[in-house]
Amino acid sequence: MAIILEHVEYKYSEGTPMETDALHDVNLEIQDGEFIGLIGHTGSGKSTLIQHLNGLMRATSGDIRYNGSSIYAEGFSMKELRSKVGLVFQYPEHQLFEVDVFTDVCFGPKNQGLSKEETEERAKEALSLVGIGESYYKKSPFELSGGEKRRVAIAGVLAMKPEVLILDEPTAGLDPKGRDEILGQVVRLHREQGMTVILVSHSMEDVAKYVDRIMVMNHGELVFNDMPKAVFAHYKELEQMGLAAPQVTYIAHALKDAGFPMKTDVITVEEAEEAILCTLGKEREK
Amino acid sequence: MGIIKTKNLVYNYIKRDEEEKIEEVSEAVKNVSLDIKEGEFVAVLGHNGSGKSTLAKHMNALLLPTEGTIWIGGKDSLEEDNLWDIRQTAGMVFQNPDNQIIASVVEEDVGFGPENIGVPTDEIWKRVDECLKAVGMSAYRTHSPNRLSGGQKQRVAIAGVMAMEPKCIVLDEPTAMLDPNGRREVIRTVMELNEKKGITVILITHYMEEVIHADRIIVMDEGEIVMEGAPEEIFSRVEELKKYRLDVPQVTELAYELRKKGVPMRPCILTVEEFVTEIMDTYR
Amino acid sequence: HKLDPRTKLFGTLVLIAALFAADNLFCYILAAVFLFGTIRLSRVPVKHIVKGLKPVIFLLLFSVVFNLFLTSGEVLVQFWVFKITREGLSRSGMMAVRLIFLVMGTSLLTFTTTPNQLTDGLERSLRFLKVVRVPVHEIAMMMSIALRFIPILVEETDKIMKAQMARGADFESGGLIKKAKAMIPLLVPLFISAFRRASDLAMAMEARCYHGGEGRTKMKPLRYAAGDRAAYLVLLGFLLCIILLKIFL
Amino acid sequence: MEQTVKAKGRKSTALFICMTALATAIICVATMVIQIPIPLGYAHLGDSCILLASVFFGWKTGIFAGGVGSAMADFLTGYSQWVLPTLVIKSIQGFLIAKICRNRDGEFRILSVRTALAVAAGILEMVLGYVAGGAILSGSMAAGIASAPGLLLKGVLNIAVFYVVALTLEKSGVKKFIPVK
Repeated sequence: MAIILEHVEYKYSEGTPMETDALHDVNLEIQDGEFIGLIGHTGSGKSTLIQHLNGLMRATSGDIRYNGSSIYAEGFSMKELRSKVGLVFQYPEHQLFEVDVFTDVCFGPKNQGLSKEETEERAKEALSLVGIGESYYKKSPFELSGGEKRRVAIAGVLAMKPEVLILDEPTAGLDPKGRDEILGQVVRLHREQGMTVILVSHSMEDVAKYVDRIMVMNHGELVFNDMPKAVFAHYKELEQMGLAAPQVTYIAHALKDAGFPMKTDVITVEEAEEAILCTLGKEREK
Repeated sequence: MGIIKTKNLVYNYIKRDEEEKIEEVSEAVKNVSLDIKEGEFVAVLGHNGSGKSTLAKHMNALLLPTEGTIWIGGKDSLEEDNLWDIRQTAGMVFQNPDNQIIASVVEEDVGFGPENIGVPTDEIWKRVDECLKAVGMSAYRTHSPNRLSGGQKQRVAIAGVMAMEPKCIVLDEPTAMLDPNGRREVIRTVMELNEKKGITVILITHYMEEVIHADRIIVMDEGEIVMEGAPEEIFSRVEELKKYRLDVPQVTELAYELRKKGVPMRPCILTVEEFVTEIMDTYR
Repeated sequence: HKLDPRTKLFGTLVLIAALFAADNLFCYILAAVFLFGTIRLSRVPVKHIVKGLKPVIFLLLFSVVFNLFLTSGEVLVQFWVFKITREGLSRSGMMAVRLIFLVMGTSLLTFTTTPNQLTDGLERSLRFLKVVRVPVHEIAMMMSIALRFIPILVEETDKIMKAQMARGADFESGGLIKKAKAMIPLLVPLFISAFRRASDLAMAMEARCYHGGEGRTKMKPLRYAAGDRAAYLVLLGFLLCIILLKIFL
Repeated sequence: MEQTVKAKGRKSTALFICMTALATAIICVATMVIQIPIPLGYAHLGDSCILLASVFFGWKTGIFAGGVGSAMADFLTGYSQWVLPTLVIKSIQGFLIAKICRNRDGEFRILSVRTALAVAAGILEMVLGYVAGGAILSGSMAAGIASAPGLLLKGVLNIAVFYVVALTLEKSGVKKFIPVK
């Protein structure tokens, strides 16, 4: 089961002289249980792309298939799609609106038409997944700290039990502690619940650390779609797109250029450490 | 006395319920004493709620100390007459670029500060020209701020503060809402102002890579200053930084880990170049 | 086009006044000459101004039809219960022309003046109200801040709507109460965000030494140029003519 | 919002200006872009936002934000001939609502007779105002009256929206954040 995009195009203000390509011939496949990173500089079309995945934006041409059926086919329920493909927007805490945390999280499942008991069950489960304890349930969402608000907002989407979770820069504006907490919870969701996750991020270090596959958007086109190591090997091209590779990748290249024999496809601190120790170890043996 | 000096500064944040009764008193800043010299580039680190923002707002007299004293340009912020002098001495840039630009045209926004302090019209134009040039935004002077990127908006905000000709500029997480390119633009601009114009800079941030060029780093936790020193010194204490839930640049972490494994390295490596030299020394 | 916003504002007011005062053909001819003259001078394409008429077509038709059929007087044509009278014809014609001119005049102002210039113009023109303790400076300040935040809030509205739709919200269907309730997830976040923005912005303004209108200087002070003086003369002449025509005809 | 500036004994004109300006912008945006299909066309939510702003922020904000916000919406969407009538109608509306809903100590509750009266008066004034405005602009009373049913329906929807939103805002303790009394 998967999401498949075929020749998806999206044009703003089609038919007017202002016409601009926001997405250009995007083809991709997302398999169940994958952890995907989506990167691209601001305005590269990545936000537009993720809004297509749950039907909030409609492609001007091309097709999107969810679990085999076209989402643009007649009779396809967009509402159901939106509950299957959960989308957490940037700064999701700005959408909190209810009088207390618990009711806010109930909003999604309630819209799905679930019974009261089931709704509350879901909300409790979702809140525990993001590590919000019962003592918070009756608090006003506006009294929480930034990181807590963000977690409540994410729980609001999780409560709909999506099969695919898309997060648009979930760590933007948070401090390192908040960043680690959120990312840790997302990783847990992926590992323990087997949820398909698409993580939009500006932090190459985070992407390198967690994801199985990276998709790179530039000017509305999907330019890379590969394993992290393979994508970061193109670090010079990435730079031209206003992106970069993790710092350790640069270290590896700089070392190699200076005459230190080591592999350059390292993308995390651990890998780099291992590679350097390996070379140094060999040296000592000689 | 430096440009900013605090002595035993305490700020209690009072939370009131609907009937204005005191519900809770929390100490946001506890007994902070520091002295910042003119022309210095000081970075303040600490996670959310560590009191760094509260401290920053004291530097502009947006908040007044509950106990203790803060002098800005030698002026005590508790004396009401000093208010406008203080705000002219220490300008302030905030986190959200949208919520601090007042006018609908870039140049008018830069002129807003000077208008407030009664600078004559010709002089305002001169300052606006200069400041927009200093932050590299002259080409956008007649644009609407809504069309700019986050980094550009922050640079306009910086120009708006510069136009008041402050001696010191306090930036409260100016890059938190920006993408990596925007962050670089803003930090480069700030560093230039510090180097070329000798403006004292106090930069509050979560991003470690932004502070490696600072003259001094202050780490705050629970309202107190817990670490203070040059970047080399601070970043050599990786364990301690992690205790305060702060990260270090990958290169520093890598060097730290290698050192733990017995690779001879200097304790404080902040850039890729330094790292390469160190490793090559060992290797040869 | 390059006139001081105050002149344009005053001009529009004069036109509106003239149109409501006008009650005979000559007045209208004069107004037409004045209006088209200004349009020519402003170099705004007539096409754009005509487009501005679109939203009022319904009102226009309505008033024409009503006046046409329901004014009593000398019957010209009769058709079942409908009759068209001479008075009805002239009245509906006048109404139509008045409405069209009104819209054209005001849209001319829209096309040649940015809301900000208008705000500046208003602030200066209304300065005399300070005497009766109307806070003119604050009003102008509020207007320009509001104008700056309108596009931001439009974007934000769109974003909140989409985010709630992603959580299954439905803004379109259902009865009155359901529709009203559906607005909670949109309006509450919008207001909360406005509170946050307002308090941030106030802080940023105070940090930049904002302390009301006292002792402020202006980066772009408004100055009347020769063109403005000429425009005022024309306006006065126009007004005088209308009054004379009204009295003597 | 975590920390509002409350310097000792200094009342913040900047904060009042910004709050009112933002309320103005919200009213303008709600009038221009938030549209709900109802029988007899579309309803915008400008009026419910005027109700909210006037009730929560008081009469000064009510007059300014109500009048100017709505007038700006007319100006920006090309209904320039309505700018002046709107300015007058909506300013009075904001003033009426804010003044009626508060008791002598300047306090208000959403679920109270006062507020209900204020809301009804505000909407009634709006309907009458626009009927008169339409009559003057088009020069016929009939044209004005013909617009009344649509206006009334919009009014009712806006009242409903006002109540549900205001109650939620009141319960989330928003009053605490309002600096303007």
